Amino acid sequence: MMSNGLALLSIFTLSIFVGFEVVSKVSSTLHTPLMSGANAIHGVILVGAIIVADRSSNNLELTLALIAIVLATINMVGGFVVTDRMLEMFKAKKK
Amino acid sequence: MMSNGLALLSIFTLSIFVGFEVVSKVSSTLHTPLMSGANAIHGVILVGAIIVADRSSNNLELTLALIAIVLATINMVGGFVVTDRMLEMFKAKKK
Amino acid sequence: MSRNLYDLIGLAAAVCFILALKGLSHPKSARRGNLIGAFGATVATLLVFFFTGNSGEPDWHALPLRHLPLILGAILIGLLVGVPAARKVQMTQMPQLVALFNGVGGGAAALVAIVEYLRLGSSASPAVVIATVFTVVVGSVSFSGSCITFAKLQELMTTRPVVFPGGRFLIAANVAGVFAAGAWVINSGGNTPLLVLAGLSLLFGVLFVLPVGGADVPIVISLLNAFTGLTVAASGYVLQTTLLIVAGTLVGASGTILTRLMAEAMGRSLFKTLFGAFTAKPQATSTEAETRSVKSGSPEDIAILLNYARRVVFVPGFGLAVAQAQHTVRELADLLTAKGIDVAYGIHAVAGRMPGHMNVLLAEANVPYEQLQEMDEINPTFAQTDVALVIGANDVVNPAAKNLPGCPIYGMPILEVADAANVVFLKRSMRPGFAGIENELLYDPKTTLLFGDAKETLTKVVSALKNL
Amino acid sequence: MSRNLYDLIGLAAAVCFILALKGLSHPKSARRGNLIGAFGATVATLLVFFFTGNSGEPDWHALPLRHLPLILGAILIGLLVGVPAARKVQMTQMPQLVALFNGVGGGAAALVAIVEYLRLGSSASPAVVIATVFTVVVGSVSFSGSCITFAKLQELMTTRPVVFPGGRFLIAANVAGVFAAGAWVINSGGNTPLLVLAGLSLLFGVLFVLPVGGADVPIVISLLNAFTGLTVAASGYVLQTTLLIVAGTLVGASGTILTRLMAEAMGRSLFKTLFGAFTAKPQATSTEAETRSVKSGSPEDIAILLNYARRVVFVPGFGLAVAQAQHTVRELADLLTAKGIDVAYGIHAVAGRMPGHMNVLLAEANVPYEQLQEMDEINPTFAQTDVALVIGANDVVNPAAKNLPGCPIYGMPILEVADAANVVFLKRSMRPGFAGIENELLYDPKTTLLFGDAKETLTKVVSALKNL
Ligand SMILES: NC(=O)c1ccc[n+]([C@@H]2O[C@H](COP(=O)([O-])OP(=O)(O)OC[C@H]3O[C@@H](n4cnc5c(N)ncnc54)[C@H](OP(=O)(O)O)[C@@H]3O)[C@@H](O)[C@H]2O)c1
Ligand SMILES: NC(=O)c1ccc[n+]([C@@H]2O[C@H](COP(=O)([O-])OP(=O)(O)OC[C@H]3O[C@@H](n4cnc5c(N)ncnc54)[C@H](OP(=O)(O)O)[C@@H]3O)[C@@H](O)[C@H]2O)c1
Repeated sequence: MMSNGLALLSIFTLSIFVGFEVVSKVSSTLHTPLMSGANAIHGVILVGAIIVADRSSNNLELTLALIAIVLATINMVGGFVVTDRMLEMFKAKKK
Repeated sequence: MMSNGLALLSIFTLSIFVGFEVVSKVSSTLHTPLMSGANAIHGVILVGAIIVADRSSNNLELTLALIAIVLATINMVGGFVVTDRMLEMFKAKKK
Repeated sequence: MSRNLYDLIGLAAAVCFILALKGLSHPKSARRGNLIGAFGATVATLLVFFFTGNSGEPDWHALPLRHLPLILGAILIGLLVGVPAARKVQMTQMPQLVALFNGVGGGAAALVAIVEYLRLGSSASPAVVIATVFTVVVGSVSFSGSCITFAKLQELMTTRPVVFPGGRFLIAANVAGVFAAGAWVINSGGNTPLLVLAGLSLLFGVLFVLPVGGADVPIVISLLNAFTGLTVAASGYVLQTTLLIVAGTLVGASGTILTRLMAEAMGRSLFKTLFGAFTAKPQATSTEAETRSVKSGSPEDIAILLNYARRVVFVPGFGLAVAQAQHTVRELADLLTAKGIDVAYGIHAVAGRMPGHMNVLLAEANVPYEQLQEMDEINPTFAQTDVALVIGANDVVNPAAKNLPGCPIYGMPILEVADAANVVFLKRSMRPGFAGIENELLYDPKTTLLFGDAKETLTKVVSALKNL
Repeated sequence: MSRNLYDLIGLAAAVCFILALKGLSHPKSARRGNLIGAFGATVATLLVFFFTGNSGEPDWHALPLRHLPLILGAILIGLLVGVPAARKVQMTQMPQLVALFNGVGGGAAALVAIVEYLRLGSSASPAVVIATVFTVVVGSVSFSGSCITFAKLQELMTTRPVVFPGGRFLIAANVAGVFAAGAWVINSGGNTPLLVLAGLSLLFGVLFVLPVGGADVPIVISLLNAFTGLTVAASGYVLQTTLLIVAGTLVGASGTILTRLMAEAMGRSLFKTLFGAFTAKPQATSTEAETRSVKSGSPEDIAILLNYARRVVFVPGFGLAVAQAQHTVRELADLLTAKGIDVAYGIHAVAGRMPGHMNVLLAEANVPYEQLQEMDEINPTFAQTDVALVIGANDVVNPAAKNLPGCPIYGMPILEVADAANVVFLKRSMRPGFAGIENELLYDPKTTLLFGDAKETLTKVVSALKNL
């Protein structure tokens, strides 16, 4: 049994490698959609925002948490939608 | 805090991706050295063999563990040495 | 839902994100990749609404969530802002929007860490406080930095590097301040230090991006994107949520690589991009050229030129996007192809305002994929090309990138249109492009200029060609 | 040493393994990669000798290790066997050795799981028992399977697929038996079921590899290598050692990909490779050709042919390795180059007895890297080639791979030497190659045969050429 901290560190380290390797050969055509898609993925901070909203113990915390929720939702949903719009056009050329 | 099992599962999953991605573009020239090098890496089971030898509670267990140590050492050390020999020749051509 | 099941589904969502990035790296699977990512994010979000922490884990919530209506309301607001923005934005303004989305993400991550810090008060462990400091610093930098990149791209401010006397020292002081405030938070805790830290970090984001030249802005956006990823990972540590750690780290790592790849595509070193403005001498611009005469032509002249060519290469740039001329270009290309003329498009990696911009626009106009050629592919063929038709592009064909050391685009590989027998520029004026440097090629004897909005002039060329 | 430090160093070792695989995937960094891997493995091994478990974790040991002398003795024996074997093995026998090393690794992993299972007795958790069953099954299969591949490659037994009547049913019964024994172990525990399980798994390893044709053996070695990796990962779970989980999984995953890549390089589907023998009709061989006449030449004839060529391509194969003729080939190439003749080597991915075999041999002889060309590169150039000199190769140039459906190499891409103006074969007899199929090309009018050991005949060609 390893400690929780070490487990998280291992997960962190492995994730770095996965992130590096997965995109390392992307063609320049896809730079923008990839950036935009990755950008949408970190919108998953929404999960964290919801958690802290639930835990919030006073109005200041709640307000900040709700702002975080709004921002995170914009990041996440907007990011995926705009990426899809870009890629839709790429796809059109297949026809 | 996630459970130990889940942490190990996460580590396992991420390792799969790392393993997949890292070698996915290797040229056929390197197939043999890569196979041989990977083969040497799993010789690290030597660590496990030493652990069980230490823990062994009777002669049967100890004997099996010692056999495992011999085999694992052969795998690990022989594997790295033979891989190095192959690659040394590749390197010679740089001159 | 038990914690194990929760973590298992979270892991599945993390795998979705990996598959999303994998998919996004290949043209064929890019769209599916994005959808997989969206699916993972949706699952991860829904998960929180269904998970009850058990009694042993006081940090976790009982069902239903407290403040559920407010939370749902906030999500709704986010949807109402984000979705229309994403759907209605013009293709030319996409980079700004991505910058903004990235900035708000960084802001959200910083806020999450702040709220958790406020709540925990002095009960926060040192590791959590350090992670909080990191999140607040990087998240704030990402937020304010992204706002400045937005302002630059939207041309709310100059796209030139902004350098002012003493800027270097101001930045140094700012960095020192951030470190000091960070140490203050870690040592004494409390809310004031955190506020100071956030303020200084926001300032640093501004100072960090101001000196970056407009042409390098996408690189900075990509870098800030990676920053935001790391911020999310750190908040994941604060909240002990593996999914956030994995997702954030993935974005952080892939964003870093992507930034480097982008910088390479523009032929610039990452370090110079970020800190070049401090070390560079005042920028060289080729000003002497301005009094020289240029050769301009009518749409009919160009039509004749094209009609007798055997091979024509289109070089589209930002102006094509502004004029929304992609469909007209396509029409012209079809017309030429029908006449048996060989047609290709030379796509520079940084043509337009974001990497891959031209591919998107031309794909929108159903230009066949085989006709789109990248720089390395097309450059050797210009020698066999009769007409290079430069449509609303400037920097990407500017020989100053090779000849004028010290100019903002020096070192960037360009499309060698000068090798073609004839060069035609479609632009509205003699004004320079994004990087603000004169283009010698405009004065070259083999160059003809066709002034006007690209869409209008192209339409005229098309009808002239039909009448020949 | 505290558990945290132990795990931290273990993580560093795991990172070494990742970097090792990364390095091994690129020609320039391959050797460094292997050394990094060796470093990681050394660190990981030393680690166990310095770690004391604290009282809360009864599974961990006190220092010094119990049975320390025996453990060190066992390691010494391993070194004394492994190192000389690795250093002295001939390049032609490398694949066998890798197979053996892999097999003993699988055996070691199975033994580790067995010992832990014996020790824990009924106190083992269900998850651990399941992991043990997995380890024993896969480790035993890897062990016995590797032994059979060794026997095939060392030609201790036939390299042809071994299929016997009812074999399919025997395998099915064996698989069922393995499952049943596994269930037995999981349900009732105890030592007898485990022994039965191990025995049945060993048998399965034999039956699994027997029907594989010799040409496909390297694919199977690679697959078993991946298996062993997974076994190590499972033992890592049994022992709750993250390092083993990461290392084993890395090898399992990369080995799986590598197996697929190898199969692709040989133009075969993985599925067919493994199960082909059961579904295939009796193999087609082109026997009618045998009575036809062939054209054979003297070393002088060949020297004259080469002397007047403008371009010569060498196609080395397994026979070159057997004859150890690589240095002589190099000498001939230098001689031809000095005469202004264009020389290249056409390297088939599966020439020799392991992937990359020819590259290793030719690199050993200091053949310049630029002259080594892969199949896709060299095939289009045969039409401009005057002489294709096939040195101890057969299958890799055998047109049966294109023309003779059902033959063992059908579907494998070949080097199209038949496109060259002249083909010269250097071999000892009319015997077929590894796959055991006649080569029509030997009877082709443009083919000349030079019989004899490749090294001897080449030496004669070289001196004849010098005397011209
Ligand atoms: N792709 C990216 O990732 C990215 C991101 C940010 C910045 N950049 C930078 O942007 C530049 C891109 O180069 P580029 O050659 O594509 O663009 P550019 O150098 O900015 O040139 C655009 C040209 O289009 C003309 N134009 C504008 N509107 C027009 C219209 N309606 N009709 C006809 N012409 C019009 C402009 O001249 P007139 O005003 O005379 O018409 C201008 O010369 C590079 O410096 C690059 O580094 C690229
Ligand atoms: N590379 C791999 O990964 C790998 C692994 C396992 C199997 N294989 C299989 O091995 C085969 C490789 O094809 P290949 O063309 O390289 O070899 P091959 O088809 O086995 O042919 C080798 C030829 O060399 C001749 N030879 C043997 N010793 C010789 C000597 N001392 N001097 C001169 N000639 C000699 C043999 O003919 P004589 O007996 O008449 O001299 C034979 O025809 C393929 O079927 C491949 O699938 C490849």
